[in-house]
Amino acid sequence: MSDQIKQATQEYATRLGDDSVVLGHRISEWVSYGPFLEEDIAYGNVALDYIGRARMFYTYAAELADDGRDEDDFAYMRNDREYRNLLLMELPKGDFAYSQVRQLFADVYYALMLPELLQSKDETLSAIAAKAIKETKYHLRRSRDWVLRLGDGTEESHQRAQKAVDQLWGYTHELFDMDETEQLLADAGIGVDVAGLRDRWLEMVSVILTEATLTVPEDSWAVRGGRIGNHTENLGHMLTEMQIVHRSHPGCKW
Amino acid sequence: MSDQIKQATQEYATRLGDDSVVLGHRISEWVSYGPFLEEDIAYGNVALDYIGRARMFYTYAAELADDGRDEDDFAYMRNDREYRNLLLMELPKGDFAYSQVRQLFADVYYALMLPELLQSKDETLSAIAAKAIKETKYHLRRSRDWVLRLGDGTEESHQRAQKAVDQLWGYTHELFDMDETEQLLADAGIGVDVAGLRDRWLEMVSVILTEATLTVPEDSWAVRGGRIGNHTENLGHMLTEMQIVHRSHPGCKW
Amino acid sequence: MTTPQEENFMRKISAEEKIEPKDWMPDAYRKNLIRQISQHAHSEVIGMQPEGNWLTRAPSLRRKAILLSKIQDEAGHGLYLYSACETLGISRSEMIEQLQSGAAKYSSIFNYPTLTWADVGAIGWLVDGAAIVNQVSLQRTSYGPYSRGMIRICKEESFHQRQGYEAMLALAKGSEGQKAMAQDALNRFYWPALMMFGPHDSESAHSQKSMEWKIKRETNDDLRQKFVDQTVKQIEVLGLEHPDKNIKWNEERGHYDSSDLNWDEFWSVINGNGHCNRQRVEHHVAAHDEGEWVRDAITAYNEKKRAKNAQHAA
Amino acid sequence: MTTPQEENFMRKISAEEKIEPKDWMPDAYRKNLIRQISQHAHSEVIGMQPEGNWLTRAPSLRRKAILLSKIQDEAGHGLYLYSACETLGISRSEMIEQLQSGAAKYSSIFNYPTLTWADVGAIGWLVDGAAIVNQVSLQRTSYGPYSRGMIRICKEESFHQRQGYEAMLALAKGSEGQKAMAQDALNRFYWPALMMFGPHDSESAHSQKSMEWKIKRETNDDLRQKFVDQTVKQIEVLGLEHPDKNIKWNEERGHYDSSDLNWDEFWSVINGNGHCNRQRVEHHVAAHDEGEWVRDAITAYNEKKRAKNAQHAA
Repeated sequence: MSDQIKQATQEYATRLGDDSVVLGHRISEWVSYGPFLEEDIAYGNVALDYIGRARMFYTYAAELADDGRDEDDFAYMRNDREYRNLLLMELPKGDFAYSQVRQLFADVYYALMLPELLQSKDETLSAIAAKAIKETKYHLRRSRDWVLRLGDGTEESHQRAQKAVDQLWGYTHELFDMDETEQLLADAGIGVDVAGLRDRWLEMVSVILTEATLTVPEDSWAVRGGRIGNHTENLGHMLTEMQIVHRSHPGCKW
Repeated sequence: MSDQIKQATQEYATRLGDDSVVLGHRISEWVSYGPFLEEDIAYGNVALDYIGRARMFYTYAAELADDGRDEDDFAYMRNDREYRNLLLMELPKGDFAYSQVRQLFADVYYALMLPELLQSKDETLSAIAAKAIKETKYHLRRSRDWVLRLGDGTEESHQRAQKAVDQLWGYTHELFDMDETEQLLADAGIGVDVAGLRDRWLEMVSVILTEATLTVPEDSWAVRGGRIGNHTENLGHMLTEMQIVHRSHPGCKW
Repeated sequence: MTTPQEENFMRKISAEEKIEPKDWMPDAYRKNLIRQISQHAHSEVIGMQPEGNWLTRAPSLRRKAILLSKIQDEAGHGLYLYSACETLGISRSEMIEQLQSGAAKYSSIFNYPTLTWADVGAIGWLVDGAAIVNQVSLQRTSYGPYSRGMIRICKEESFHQRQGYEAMLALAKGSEGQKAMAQDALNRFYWPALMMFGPHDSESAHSQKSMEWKIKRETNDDLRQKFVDQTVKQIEVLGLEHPDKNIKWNEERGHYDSSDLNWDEFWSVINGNGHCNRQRVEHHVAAHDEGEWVRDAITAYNEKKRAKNAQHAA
Repeated sequence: MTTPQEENFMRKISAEEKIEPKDWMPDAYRKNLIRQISQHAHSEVIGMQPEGNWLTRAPSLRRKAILLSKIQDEAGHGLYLYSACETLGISRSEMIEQLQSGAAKYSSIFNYPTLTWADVGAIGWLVDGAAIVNQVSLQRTSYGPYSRGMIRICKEESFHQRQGYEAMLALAKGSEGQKAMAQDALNRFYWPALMMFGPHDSESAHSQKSMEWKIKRETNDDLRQKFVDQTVKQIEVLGLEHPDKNIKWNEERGHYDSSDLNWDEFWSVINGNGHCNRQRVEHHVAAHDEGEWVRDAITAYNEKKRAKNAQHAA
């Protein structure tokens, strides 16, 4: 592996780890707040999958960085300016409709992106993808079911779901942005060319939203910046909570 | 000053500082969330007064401790097990009625307690009391007005105010507890014998609640423990937020 | 005068046969079981809160995953126990109503706040530990579905206890600050954990009948003694101070002697003076109420589908 | 054809006399002022949010008190400006409606998020600094109440700017981490601060008429140049890198030359692609809606008192 590729791959693994830990954290905020007990369990499951992915991606990033850091240094010792997750993942949990619509957007994204990552020439990334693909099948079945039920449920649930779709739509464009690092890795057969997934994502999401009697929004606005550490104000508050114990006891093992 | 008295006075100043910083922080959470702009300003005023008191009490505690710590070490480098504030102060801001009823309970308490502290043989404590008495007159006028308006306003505001009274009542008993430290200082003419304020507090609060058409609750439950660091789960979350920047940059000046 | 039904019921109890949902049983037996199983279920559910309080602050990803998984298991236990209880003719929504109205109880241990990360370890170790001592004995309880539930739940609880103890060990062997945190958690949770076994046998309202019917198989005090005995060594291994200064091996009894418990505090907390009595129930009510529109949406959606399918079929 | 009223109005404007609420004024003048003053008021109010975002995390008690006090001043400026605007025949609740519906704007600078503590310093220094440059010039605006408002507000804003700069100085002279935080905040807020002066004069929709009526006294580009010039030295004192690599003293012009601004980004943010466009308005709407029952309570209480007093009087 050339130094340039190695460094890019480390950055890439960190990004994917950041996406996973941030979304996993947001999902975990639902535990004991769900609409019924079965849902608390389901949320716990999905959160666990994402925390698991974060650990694998960070461990690989740490291995490539080879500077003595471990997975927890990546998760707990970087601030929001250093985090590289997509903005969609860091938005607050909102109401149940908001979380499920966000989940649908993320799940469809992963359903398309992971099979490509499975083809990566990088064996570690490919192996993580293999595990994650199975999880995502279950996640997508679940979020799709929920969006159908909420969209085509009561007047209230429909309105909440539509509001969530409208509020979240502007954060989905960033999912398909490529920068130099990602282009380099895509060209090298290591990373995924997410720009190429856009149309299929839009098609899949549109089919589900339409079946759910929801309206697919126009592309009237787009917020970007997660991949360069330019986050919304939400991430800082989330990391505050997430990191406080770790940071209050520097250098400790848990 | 004997060592015993000095140590007790330091502990006492810390406790009063903790009460002030915690309540001041809770009030400050209302800024930009008030029901109208004038109220944002008023909340800012009251919060400022409490933060100011905290600074004076902590500075005095630091002076007595004489171990190189300053006001910020007291505020930012102690965790919730080390904080000694009354539980009433740390409860979340809740709705507007909840915050105003809590404020009434605290304001009446200070309206009785500060004139006693003014008589303290300890000149610093007396001087802080002198400044705080004036502030508290304004605070009490304000919280009394609000409780009257909410209690005797609409059906909804009445219900919210009564619920707040009922939810907060069990936290008021602790305000009048004395332990060895406080007894020692009361006997030495330095600290306030808060146990002796209970009846007057109850009378003043009862008059206001009754005028507000609210019911004074029975004393059916009481939660205690703030003065020994046995807090509710709320304080930890509050301090997490309050301390994150300070703790993330050890030893820095701001 | 005992009826033949009663006689048959008591015969099965004596013969260590399980009572099953379809079997005849005395009303008081049924009531007693509903009270106990639903309280157990509610405890699993409410118990998610004090630990959930640290889910977003877990200090490592590994601990976060373990804690997530544990809380999820508890939700699963809650579900399982609600189902077991439903076999006695009460619905889950009735049970939830009773929890929210205060008619049904949950373990008073959850009225104590979790104040530091170490509390998560202490709960796993001591609270789950005490629960297991009780549940192991309940594996032989006379009601079939409850007994089978206990067998299943015990396995997972043992796993949780080991993880809790391991988390405490990491702290106790860690920095000064971590060790202090562990000691503090032990000091706060040790006594309430002992009280989880309930009042002394002489004071226990439901105990005698429960023993006769073999709903309970061992007395509160016997179970508590087991827990006291097993915990001494565990504290030693951690290198922490035992919170009970009077703990002492009694050669004659073959057990540890220990201090009297502060039952005033026990009753005080049960009766509403715990830090979290109101908070736990309010949290449950708030989440349940906020979820109402979601549950309504499912109902509406399912009805639409049913109507559509009926149309297709016609 | 100009009417005598118009003539008289323009005469006052030329003579640098102030227009007062009771004076006749052209409709377009009134409209233009309402737009500008209400936008200014809304900016003060919405501006409380990005700074309020750090109120609970301020790293020292002193900074917390300063920030509280500053935000309070902004609320005060908002109030003061709403009152000035009300003299033009629009009510505060109408203005709030326009803000919430998006019909009225606020300064686009507040659509940028505050990501670190240093952003609070940068806002005080750069954003309030840019505002002052503008407001100093507006002290001579032709509408009396607005002009007097500006004189009063300028004093407090200068104070805020000094405090903001002082907070930046503490960071810039602090640890590596603090200094990096300060540089980062400067890098992010410098360009949006320059854009606060609005588009180039050639592109500015409202500028020409506003200049004629002496609502505005200096052009966007002139004001911006003043700010650019004064900021160079301030950045030097901080010991930070200037975000504009092309900044260069132009002896001939007696001003600094600087890079072209990225107006695409400016328009993009204004048109909804800022990080916080939706958030700021939603926050305002949510607080306002949540406050409805409180406002209703006051109305009900006052009516009861009035009825009671009327009874007493009768």
